[in-house]
Amino acid sequence: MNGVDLIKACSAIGAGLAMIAGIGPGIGQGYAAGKGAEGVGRQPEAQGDIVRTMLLGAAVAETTGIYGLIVALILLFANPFF
Amino acid sequence: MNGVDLIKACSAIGAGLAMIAGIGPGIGQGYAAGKGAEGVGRQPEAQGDIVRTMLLGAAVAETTGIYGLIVALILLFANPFF
Amino acid sequence: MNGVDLIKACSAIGAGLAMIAGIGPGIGQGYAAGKGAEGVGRQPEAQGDIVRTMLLGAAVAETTGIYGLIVALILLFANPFF
Amino acid sequence: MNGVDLIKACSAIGAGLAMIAGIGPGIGQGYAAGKGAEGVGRQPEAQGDIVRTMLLGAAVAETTGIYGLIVALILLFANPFF
Amino acid sequence: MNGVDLIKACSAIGAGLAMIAGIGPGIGQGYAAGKGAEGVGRQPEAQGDIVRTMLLGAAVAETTGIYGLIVALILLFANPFF
Amino acid sequence: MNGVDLIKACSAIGAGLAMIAGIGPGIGQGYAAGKGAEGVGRQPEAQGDIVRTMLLGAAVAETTGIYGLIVALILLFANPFF
Amino acid sequence: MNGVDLIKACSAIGAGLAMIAGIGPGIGQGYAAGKGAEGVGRQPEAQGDIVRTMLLGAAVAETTGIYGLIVALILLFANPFF
Amino acid sequence: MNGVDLIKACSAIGAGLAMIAGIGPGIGQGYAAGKGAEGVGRQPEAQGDIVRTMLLGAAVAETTGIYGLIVALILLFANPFF
Amino acid sequence: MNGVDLIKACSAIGAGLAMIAGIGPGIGQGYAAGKGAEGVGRQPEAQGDIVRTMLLGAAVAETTGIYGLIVALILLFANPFF
Amino acid sequence: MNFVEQFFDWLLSFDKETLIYAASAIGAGLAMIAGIGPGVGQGYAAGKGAEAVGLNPKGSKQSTMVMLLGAAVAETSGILALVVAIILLYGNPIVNVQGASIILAASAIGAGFSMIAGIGPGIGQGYAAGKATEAVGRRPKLHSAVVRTMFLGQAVAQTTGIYALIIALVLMFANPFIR
Ligand code: NA
Ligand code: NA
Ligand code: NA
Ligand code: NA
Ligand code: NA
Ligand code: NA
Ligand code: NA
Ligand code: NA
Ligand code: NA
Ligand code: NA
Repeated sequence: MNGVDLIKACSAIGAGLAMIAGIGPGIGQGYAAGKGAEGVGRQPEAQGDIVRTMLLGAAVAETTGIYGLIVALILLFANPFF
Repeated sequence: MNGVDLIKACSAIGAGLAMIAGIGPGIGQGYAAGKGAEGVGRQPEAQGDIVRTMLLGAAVAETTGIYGLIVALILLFANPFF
Repeated sequence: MNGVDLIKACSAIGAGLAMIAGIGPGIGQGYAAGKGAEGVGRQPEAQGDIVRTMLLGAAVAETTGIYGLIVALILLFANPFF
Repeated sequence: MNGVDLIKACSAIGAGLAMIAGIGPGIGQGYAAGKGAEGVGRQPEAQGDIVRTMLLGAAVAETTGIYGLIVALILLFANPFF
Repeated sequence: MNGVDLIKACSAIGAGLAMIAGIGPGIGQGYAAGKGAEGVGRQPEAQGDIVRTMLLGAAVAETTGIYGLIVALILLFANPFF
Repeated sequence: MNGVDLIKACSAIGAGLAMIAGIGPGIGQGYAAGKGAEGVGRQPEAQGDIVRTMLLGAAVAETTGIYGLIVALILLFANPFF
Repeated sequence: MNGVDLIKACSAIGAGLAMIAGIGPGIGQGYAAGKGAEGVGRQPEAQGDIVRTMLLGAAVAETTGIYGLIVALILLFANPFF
Repeated sequence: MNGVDLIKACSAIGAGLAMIAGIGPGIGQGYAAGKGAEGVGRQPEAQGDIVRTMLLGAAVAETTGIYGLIVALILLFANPFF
Repeated sequence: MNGVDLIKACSAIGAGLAMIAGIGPGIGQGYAAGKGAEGVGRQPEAQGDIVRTMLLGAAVAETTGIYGLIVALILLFANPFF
Repeated sequence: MNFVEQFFDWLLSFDKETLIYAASAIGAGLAMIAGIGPGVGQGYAAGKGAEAVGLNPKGSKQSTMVMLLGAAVAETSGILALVVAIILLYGNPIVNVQGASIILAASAIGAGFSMIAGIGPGIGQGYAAGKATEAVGRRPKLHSAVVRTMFLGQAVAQTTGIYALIIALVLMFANPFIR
């Protein structure tokens, strides 16, 4: 076993850890989905506005999940350590 | 034991960690399901809109769970480290 | 101890970690169950629609728990590492 | 150290980790229980429907806890690694 | 294996850990998205103000996720330890 | 490998752990954002007061995230251990 | 490697762990911020009292985050172990 | 490395872990702060009673955070293990 | 290094882990504090009953935090393992 | 150099009892984390109880009783965790088992991890207790129907905590890895 192998092994764990960030957007966007569905049921005439706001807010909430994915992909495919 | 074995061992752990992201969509989509059921009970005439918004929002909330799955599958079946 | 043994040992841990994803659907679907029960109490005449929406939403919320199970089963029974 | 011993040791830890999934159904079903009790307090005449919906939803919420249990039992009693 | 390799290996894990901070903004911004969608449905005439406040608040909530990303990027690309 | 290398390696992990504090402000400030957006929709005439209170409260909620960042930066750039 | 180096390495990890306490005040104070913003929107005439109570309560909620910071700073700069 | 050094190293980690308890009082007291601020806005004439109850309840909620701090301080400054 | 040193080292970690239980009472009692403050603001004439019930319930909620403390103190001062 | 093998060699340099006791100390600490659940849940019940007696002082006796009853159920997983920790500390069954020390030590840690599941039932049952307290506070006459529904739901919410206990007991008393 050499040093690069250890780096690769720990990078696999690091990539897995980074994905855990995905818990956040999953919960948050699900909340937005629920509130959106509730709103559309109450004010069907405002459906367009509600869904647009929900999706805009969900896009903002996605970012940290994407950051986690990017760090994982860097560790996997563009690892600066070897 | 050689280095590739250590990488494989840690990749198995990394794959398991990545799946933990699935907590998020599970909670979020369940919230949306609850709000959808509530909405359909209150405004049965808006059932189509409510369910459609719920599913749209749930699809958005699924993404980070899928990211986690993809990283796990890369670690298992397309591991760039060996 | 040889390398394959280490891989198998860490795969057992990885399988256990992957199951933790099940926290999410458990919470989310339980929320949906609660909202469904509340809705049925309030609008008994809409029971069919409420329960159907609840189950549809719960099915969507189950997916990441299934992903975790699949990754665990792959690690246990179709391990690509040895 | 003998390799099978290491596999067994890590399988014991993996089994313990898999059970952590049980957090989810515990929270979720408890939420459903609370909403059920609330509903019965508000609409005693709908008690049958409320309790039935609560139990149906709780059964759905149990699944990922069962998955965790199954993976733990496999690791303990039907371990494919040795 | 030499010392720098160990530092690199642990930096990969540290980068993964830092990303976990992303859970927070994901949940928080998703909450804001849901409240924004609800508000827009109720007061469509105030849509501009609601969305602007939602985005301002979401920007504030993003910061700790960015801190985590910065620390991860420092560990990956500007590591002061070697 | 010498001792300073181990300290550096563990400092990288410690820095990553410290960032996890960021979950808190992310959730809390997102909640404030949601409540702010809701409030602005309901009382547009009080927008100034609402946004000011939201930002004041969010500033207070940021502190522990900053503490985590400071400890991480000390570990990275002003490490007292070597 | 000597013993003091191991103590220093683990102190770095301990300092990082202690900061995780910051999740709590972040969430709690953010909740207070949201409630404060809501209250100010509803009763602008009570703004002084609302904000004062919010800040008093937030100060109380900060303490455990400070405890974590103090323990981390002790581990870093006044380590009793060496 | 001798045995006392290992004890000291693990005590540093134990002290860090004990501080994590602080998440709880932080969230709980923040909730109390929010409810207190809300209450004061609604019933300014009851401000004294509200704030007193909030602080009494927050004092009770602080205890487990203090327990964690005490255990950490024992590990650091009055370690019974060496 | 002898065996008792390893037991002592792991006992320090175990004591730290046990304190994490304190998250629960901290959150729960803070919720009770918030509800108590709210109640006292609404029904000042029932202040005695409200505060008494809040404290009674909070005492019950403290128990598991005490259990954690007891286990930690046993590990530290009355360790049955050596 | 292979530090993985070095680490295991170092572990195996300790005698069996030492390794098991060291792991049991960690396992006992892990098990206690379950206490988060009852703490959150019972606190919720406490808050709902305070609210209920404020809204309906005449029904305060009944709502307080329901709060305590529901909170007692929510305590279960905290007690189970404490029992597992006490067994590991004072009646450690693992140390008397013939077998490889590494397996037995890991089983103590696994048992501790397993008990963490108790967070769920603790929170959930406490929520149910709070909602039942609220309902009884509003309509004390419906006391028995509400409490029955609460108990039924709490029983359902307990199952994953029981599963976890079973796995912990298997690891401690009927370890299948030792022949
Ligand atoms: Na974001
Ligand atoms: Na998403
Ligand atoms: Na899903
Ligand atoms: Na399920
Ligand atoms: Na922020
Ligand atoms: Na703060
Ligand atoms: Na505090
Ligand atoms: Na307390
Ligand atoms: Na308790
Ligand atoms: Na269950």
